[in-house]
Amino acid sequence: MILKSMQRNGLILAGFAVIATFLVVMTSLLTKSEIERQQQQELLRVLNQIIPASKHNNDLYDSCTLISHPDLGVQPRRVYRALVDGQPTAAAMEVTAPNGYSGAIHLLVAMNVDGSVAGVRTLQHQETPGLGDKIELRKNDWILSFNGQRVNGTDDTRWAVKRDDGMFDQFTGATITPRAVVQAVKRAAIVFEKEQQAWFTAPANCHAPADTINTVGEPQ
Amino acid sequence: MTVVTALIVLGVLALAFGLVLGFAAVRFRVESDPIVDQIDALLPQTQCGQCGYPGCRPYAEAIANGDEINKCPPGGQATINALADLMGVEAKPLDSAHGEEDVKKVAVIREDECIGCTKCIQACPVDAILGAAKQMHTVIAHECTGCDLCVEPCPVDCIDMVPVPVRPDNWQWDLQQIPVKNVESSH
Amino acid sequence: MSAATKAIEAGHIWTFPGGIHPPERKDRSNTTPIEVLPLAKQFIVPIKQHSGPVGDLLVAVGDNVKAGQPLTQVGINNALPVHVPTSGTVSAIGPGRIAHPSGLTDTVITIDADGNDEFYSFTPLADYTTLSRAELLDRIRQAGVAGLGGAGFPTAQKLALQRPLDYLIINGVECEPYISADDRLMREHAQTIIDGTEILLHIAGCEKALIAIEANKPEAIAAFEALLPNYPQLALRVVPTKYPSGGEKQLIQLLTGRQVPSRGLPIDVGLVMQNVGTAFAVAQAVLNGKPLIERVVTVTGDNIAKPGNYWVRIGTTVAELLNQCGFNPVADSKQEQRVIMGGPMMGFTLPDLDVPVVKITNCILVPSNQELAPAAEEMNCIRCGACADVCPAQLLPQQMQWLAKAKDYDGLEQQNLFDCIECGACAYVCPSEIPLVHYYRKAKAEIRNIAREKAKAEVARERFEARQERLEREKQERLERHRKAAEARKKAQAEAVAQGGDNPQDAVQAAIARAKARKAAQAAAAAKQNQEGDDE
Amino acid sequence: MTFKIAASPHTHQRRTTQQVMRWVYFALIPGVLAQTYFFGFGVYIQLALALLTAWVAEGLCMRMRGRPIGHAWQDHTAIVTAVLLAVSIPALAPWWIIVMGTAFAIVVVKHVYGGVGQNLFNPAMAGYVLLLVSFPVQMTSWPIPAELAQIQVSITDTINLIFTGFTSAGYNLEQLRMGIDGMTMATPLDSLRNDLNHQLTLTEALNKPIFGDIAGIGWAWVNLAFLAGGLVLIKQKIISWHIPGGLLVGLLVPSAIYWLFNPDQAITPMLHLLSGATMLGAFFIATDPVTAATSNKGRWVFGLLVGFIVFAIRTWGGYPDAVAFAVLLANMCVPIIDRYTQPVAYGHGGRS
Amino acid sequence: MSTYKELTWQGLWNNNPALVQLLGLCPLLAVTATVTNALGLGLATLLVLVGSNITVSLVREFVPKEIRIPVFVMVIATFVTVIQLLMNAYVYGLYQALGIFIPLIVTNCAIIGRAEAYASKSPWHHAAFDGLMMGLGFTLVLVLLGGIREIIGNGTLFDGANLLLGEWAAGLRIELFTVDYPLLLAILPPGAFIVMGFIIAGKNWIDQYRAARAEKPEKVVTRARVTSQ
Repeated sequence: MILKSMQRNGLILAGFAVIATFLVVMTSLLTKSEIERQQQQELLRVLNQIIPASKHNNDLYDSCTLISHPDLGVQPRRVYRALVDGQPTAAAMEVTAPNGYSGAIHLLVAMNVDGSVAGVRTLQHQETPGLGDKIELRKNDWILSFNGQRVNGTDDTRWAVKRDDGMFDQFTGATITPRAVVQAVKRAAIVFEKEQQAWFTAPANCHAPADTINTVGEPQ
Repeated sequence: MTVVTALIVLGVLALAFGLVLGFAAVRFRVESDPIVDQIDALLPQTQCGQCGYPGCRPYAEAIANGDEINKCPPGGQATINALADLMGVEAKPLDSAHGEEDVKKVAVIREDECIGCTKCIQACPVDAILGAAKQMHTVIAHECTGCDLCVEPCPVDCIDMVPVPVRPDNWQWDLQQIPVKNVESSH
Repeated sequence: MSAATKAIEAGHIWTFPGGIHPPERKDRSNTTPIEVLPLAKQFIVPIKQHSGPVGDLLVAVGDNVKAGQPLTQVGINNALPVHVPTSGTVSAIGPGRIAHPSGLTDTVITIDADGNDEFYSFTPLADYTTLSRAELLDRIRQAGVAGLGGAGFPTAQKLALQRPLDYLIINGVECEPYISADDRLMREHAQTIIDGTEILLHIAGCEKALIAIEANKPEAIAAFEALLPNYPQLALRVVPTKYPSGGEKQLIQLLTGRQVPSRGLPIDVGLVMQNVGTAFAVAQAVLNGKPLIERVVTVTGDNIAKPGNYWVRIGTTVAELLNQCGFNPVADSKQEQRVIMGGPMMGFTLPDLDVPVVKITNCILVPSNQELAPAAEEMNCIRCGACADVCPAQLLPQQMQWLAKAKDYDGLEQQNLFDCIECGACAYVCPSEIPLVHYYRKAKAEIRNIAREKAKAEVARERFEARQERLEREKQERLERHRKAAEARKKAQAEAVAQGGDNPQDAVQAAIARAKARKAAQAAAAAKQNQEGDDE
Repeated sequence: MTFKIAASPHTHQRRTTQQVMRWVYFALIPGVLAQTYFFGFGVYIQLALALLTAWVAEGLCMRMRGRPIGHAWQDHTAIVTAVLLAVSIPALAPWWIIVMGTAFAIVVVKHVYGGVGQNLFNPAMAGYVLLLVSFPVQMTSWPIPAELAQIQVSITDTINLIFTGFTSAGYNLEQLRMGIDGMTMATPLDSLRNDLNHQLTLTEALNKPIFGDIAGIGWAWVNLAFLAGGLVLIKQKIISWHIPGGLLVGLLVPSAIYWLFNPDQAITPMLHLLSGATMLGAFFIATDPVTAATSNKGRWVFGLLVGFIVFAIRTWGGYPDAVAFAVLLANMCVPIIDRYTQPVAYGHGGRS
Repeated sequence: MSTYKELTWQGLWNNNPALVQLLGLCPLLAVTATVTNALGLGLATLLVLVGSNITVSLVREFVPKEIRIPVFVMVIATFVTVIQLLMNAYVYGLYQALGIFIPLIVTNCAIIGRAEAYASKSPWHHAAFDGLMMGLGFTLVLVLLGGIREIIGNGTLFDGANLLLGEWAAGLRIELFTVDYPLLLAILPPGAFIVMGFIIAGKNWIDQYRAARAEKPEKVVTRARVTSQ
C-alpha cells in the first residue's frame, strides 16, 4: 500500500517536474539571445541620452570595463567609456545608492573627463510612488539638476540637499531619497576623478567573448 | 548540458518529494469523526421533517453532500450558525419556505376527546405517546420534541401544540416579560 | 502546623482583589431592636423556598393546621419541608406568585389565620450530644432549615457531606448596604447563635469555628467578645468593611487565604460556612424542636415610615409587611416604585406586593428615586476597565459583556463566566451604566438551557434510532412471515399440480408478461419524446 | 403608581463616561495654555476647528448609522479626540490639515469600526499619522518657541496663515521660518536627530539655540504642563498609573542604557522625556481605555511597549518623534497582550 | 449556456477573487498605486489564470490527490516563467512596466485557489472560462482600486499608460487636479488597505440592498413524513 502510493506519486510528480523544467528551459534557450539584445538596446538608449553622440564615436556597449573600488561597493561595477577618435571624453558608471527609503537605488552616472557630471539616470528603484519616485526622469526632471555640476573634493558641502544646507532641492516631503542619490553621485564623481586614468586604459572585459552580440541596434 | 542537469536535478527532487508525499498520505491518514455525525450532533433531533428529509440524520447526510444549511426551523439561527462554523460556509438566514423559528412547544392530547385510534402513536418519531387501541392516549411531555407530526394524523383534532411552560428553573431573565401590577395611587 | 494554618490561628486577615465601598445606610434600620409585628390575616407559603426537590403535600384544602405543623414531608427524595406559620385553615393550594426575580408562579399553600396562634407540639432536647449525627441532621431537616444567607441550600444536606474539615465559618459579615437583620440578630441573640454554632461544630465533626463580622458592626462584635471567652473552640474574626466581603468565596479568602476551586465547594478546601441566621435556626430546631417559621427581615428605604428589623412569619405577604411599617409610595403617579427583595446590590424587584416573605428573604428595600436613582440608559462600553478593577473574582467583566452580547457562549465559558458570583460590583462602577450582571445572568441561563436542549436532543436521537430499528425489525419479521406463507403456498400448489390439476401460476405469469410489455412500450415512447425535445 | 422591574444592582456609583471625558479635557488645560504661550494663538484656532469638525462629523456619522445623535455628543469622547489631535499638530498648520485629520479620526477610525468603544486604533493618533505621512512638511513645521522668536506672529497673521497660508505681508510659513534668522527651526528632536546623523556630537548638536538648560526651549515646559494634568488624572482615578508608568520606564531605561554606551551619538534620556509628545502621549493618548490593554498587568506591558517603540523609532527610525506610531503599533498588540495577561480568576489556582 | 452565465456572475461579482474570496491581496495591495500598474498586473494575472486553469483541467485525470498541490504550483510557476521570458524577449516595453509584478503572480493565491477549487474538477472549456471571468473580476477590482488611489493620491488617471499600452496611450493621461500637497496616504500601502476596505464594504452594501429589494421567491417545500414509510 505504502510502496505503491510512493511509487505512483513519485513518478507522476517527477514526470511533471521534468516536463515543466523542460518547457522552461526550452523557452529560456529560445528567448535568451533576444532578451539580451533587448537589454542591451535599453542600456544603449540610456547611455546615449547621457553621453550624446557628439561625445563619442565608439561602441559604448562594447567599451565596457569592470572596475572595483571600495567607495563604490563590494561588487565590480561596469564603466562604459566614451571616446572620440580614440580620445577619452566621458564615462558612464553603474552606481548604487544603498540608503534609499525602500532599499538600494541603482543609478547610471556619466562623467565628463573634465570632472563635471554629464548626466545621471535612475535605472532601478523601489521608492514610494508619488514621493521618492521623482528621481525618475519620466516623473520629474530633478535628476537633471546634476548636469554640469562638479565636486570640489570630499568636503564640498554644496553637494547636499537644501535641508542639509546644500544646493540640491529635496522634493516636497521626501528628504531621504534625494539625499541618498546626491551622496551616491558625489561619491562616484570623486572616485571618477581619481581613477579615470586607469579606467580608460583598462581592457574591455564586461562581456565574455561567447556572449558578444553580433548585431547592435542603432542608437535611437 | 545545463539543460540535462536542470532536468535531472528537478526530476530527482520531484521524485523524492513524491515519494515522501506518497508515504505520508498513507502513513499519516487521519480518520476523523465522519462529518455526518458531527452535523447530526448539531441538529436539534426533533425529527420533524420540515427540512424535507425524513429525520435529522438524513438531513445531516444531505448537508454533508452539499445541501443548504438553513432548512431547520426548530434549530433556528443558532443551529445555522453552528453548522456554518462546522462547514466553513457563511451563515444565512433561515429559509422561511421551511417554516419560521418558533418557541419550543410540546404536544398535549385533550384526553376526553381522544378516541384511541393510535394514529398519533404511529406518527411519533420518538415514541413519546403512550396508549393502546381504543384506549386514551397521552404524551410523555419530557420526551416530546415538539415536532407536531402527530397533530395532522389525528382524526378528531384533539392534539394541541402548547409552548413549553416557563418555570423559575428555566426562566431566561426576560425582565421585560414580567407583568407588573398597577396600583391606584392613594394620593 | 503549617505557616498558613498558624496565620489563620493567629487571626491574620488576608485580602481579596477588587471590591467596592457603596454608601452603607445601615443606621436607618439597626438602631432599634427587632420588633414583632401583629399577625397577618392570611399567609402564603410556597412549597419551594430552597434549592433542591420539593416535598409531597401533607395537607388538603379545609384542613385545620397549627403553627409549626409541617405542610410538606421529607419523603424519599430528601426534600426540605415547609411549615405552617400560624394556626388556621388551609384555604387554597395552587399556583401563586413566588419570591423569585421572574415573578413567576409556583404551588403555594394559602392559610387563613384564626388569630389564636396555637402551636404544634415540639419536643425540646436537653442534651443534643445524646443523639447520633444522623438523628441530629434529621432534626434539622425536619425543621426545614435552609441557608438563610441567600441561596437557601438545605443546611442538613450541606452538613451531611463527610469530609475532613479544618474550620467551620460562621458568616456574620452582612456586607450589603441597608441590610441589618444579621447585625441585630447578633446583638440580641449572640448566645443562641453560639449554641447553634456549637451544634454545627458537633455535627460537622470539626474542631474550631471562626465567626466573621464586618468592622462596621461594633455592637455585634462587642456582644460576641463578651461571650466568647467561655468558648475556646470559637474565634472571632473582624473583617474590613468592603463589599462583597460577605460572599462565601471572598470570606474564605479573607479568613484563610484559600480559594475554593472553580465549580467546587468550600468543603474541597476543608471548610464549611453557615450564616449567623442559620446558626440561630439550627439552635432553635435542635434545642427547642422549633421549625423555621419566622425570621428577621430588615424593612428599610426612604419610602418606609418605620424602618427597622422585624420578626416576620414566613408566608407573610410583602403588602402586609409594608403596610405595618408604613409604606409611602412615590407620590408622583407617573413614577415607578421599586420594591426590592434583598439588598440594593443583589436583590430583585417585585412586580407586585402579593409575594410572600420566604426563608431567604433578609430585606425589603423600598427606596425613593433620589436615594437610589434608577439605572440610566445603557451607553457604549468604553473599555475603561473599572469593572475589572473591582471584580472580586478577578474576571474581565467587559470582555464577558462583549461576548454575551455576541452570544459567544464558548468564549464566555473560557472567560470563566460561571465563576461570577453576580455581586454587581462591576455594574456599580460602570461609567456607561451597562447592566453587566444582567447580561451574565441571561448568558448563564442560556448556556444552561442549551445544555438541557443538547441532552434532550441526545435522548430524542436515541429514541428515534431505537424506533427506526424496531420498525426495521418488524418489517423484516413481516417479510419473513410473508416469505414463509408464500413458500407454503407454493408447496401446496406444487402438490396440487403434482396431483394433476391446472397450474394457477400460468394465468398469473401471463398477466405479468402483459403488464411488462405495456410498460416497455410506454418507456420507449417517453424516451423518443425526450430525444426530440433535446434536439430542438 | 406602578412597580418598576429592574436588574440588580439597584445602586450606582454615578461617574458617567461624560464625567470621565470631562476630567480628561480639563486636565489638558495646563498643556494647552503652555502651548499657547510658546507657540501662539494658533493653538486656539486649531482647537476650535477640531472641535467644530468633530461635532459635525460625529453628528453626521450617527445620523447615517441611524443612531441617536444626542448620545454621541453627550458622551464627550469626540471632544477628547478633537482636543488631542489639535494639540498634536503645529499651531500654524493650514486649516484643512486639522479638519481632514479630525474628520478621518471620527469617521473612519471611530465610526467605521462601530463607534465609541469599538475602535481598534486611537482615533486622534490615527488621524495624526494620516496627516504626518501625507503632509510631512506641514506637520513638521512647528513655530519657533516664543522665547526665541524675533518677531511675534500677530493674531491677524496667525489667522491669515492658517486660513490662507500667507501672512498679511505675503510671507508663507516656510519663508517665515527660514527668513527670520536664516536658520531652520526644527523641533528639538528633529534638529538633534539631523545633527547626529551628520556626525555631529551630542554636545555640538545641543549647542543650537532651540535647546535650553534641560531640554528644548518651550517644549520642556509644554511637556511638564501635560505631566501636571496627567498627575491630576491619576489622582482622580480617571486613569491608572500603569500605562504612563510603563511608558516612561519603557522609554527611559533603554534610552539611558543606549546613552551610557553611546554618550556622543544618543539623545539624552532627559530630552526623551521632555521632548515631542512624550508626556501628552504617556498620560492622555496611550491611556485611552478603548484602545489600551485591560488588566493592570496588561497596561504595564502596553505602556512598556509604547515607550520602547518610541525610543526605537526616535533612535533608528525615519521620523523624529514617534508617539503616534508607537501608540498605533501597540494598539495592534492589545488583543495578544490581553490574552496573555488575563488575570487568574478566583478558584483557578491563583494565590491571594 | 447557463454554466457560462453562472461562471461570469461568480467571477465578476458573487465570488470575486479580490472582493469576496480575498485572495491575491498581497500583489493587489502592493501595485495598485496607479491605474496603469493595476491594469498591468490584472492582465498578467488574467493570462496566467486562463492558462493554468486550462492546463490543470487537462491534467486533472492524471494527478493523484496527494500531489495535486505541488503539481498545480509547478504548472503555475512554469506558466509564469514562460510568460515572463516571452514578454522579456518580444514585448520589452511592457515587460519593463510589469517586470516586478510577474513573478508575484506565482504567489497569487487566487490562481492556485481556482486551480484547486474549480479547474481540478471541471472540463477544460469551463475552466478556461472560469479563469477568464475570475481574472477579469480581479482586474476590474485592481483597476478600480488603482483608479481611486491614483485620483486621491496623485490627482491623475492613466499616468504612465504609454509604458503599458504603447505610445498612443500617452494621450489617455488625465490630469484631474493639481495640488501642492497630494494625500500621500492613498498611494502608500495603508491607503491601499483603507480604500480596499471601503470597496469591499460598498460591495456588501450593494448586495444587502439588492437582497432587501429582491422579492422572496415563493417556494413550496414538501415536508417529509418521518414516520409514514
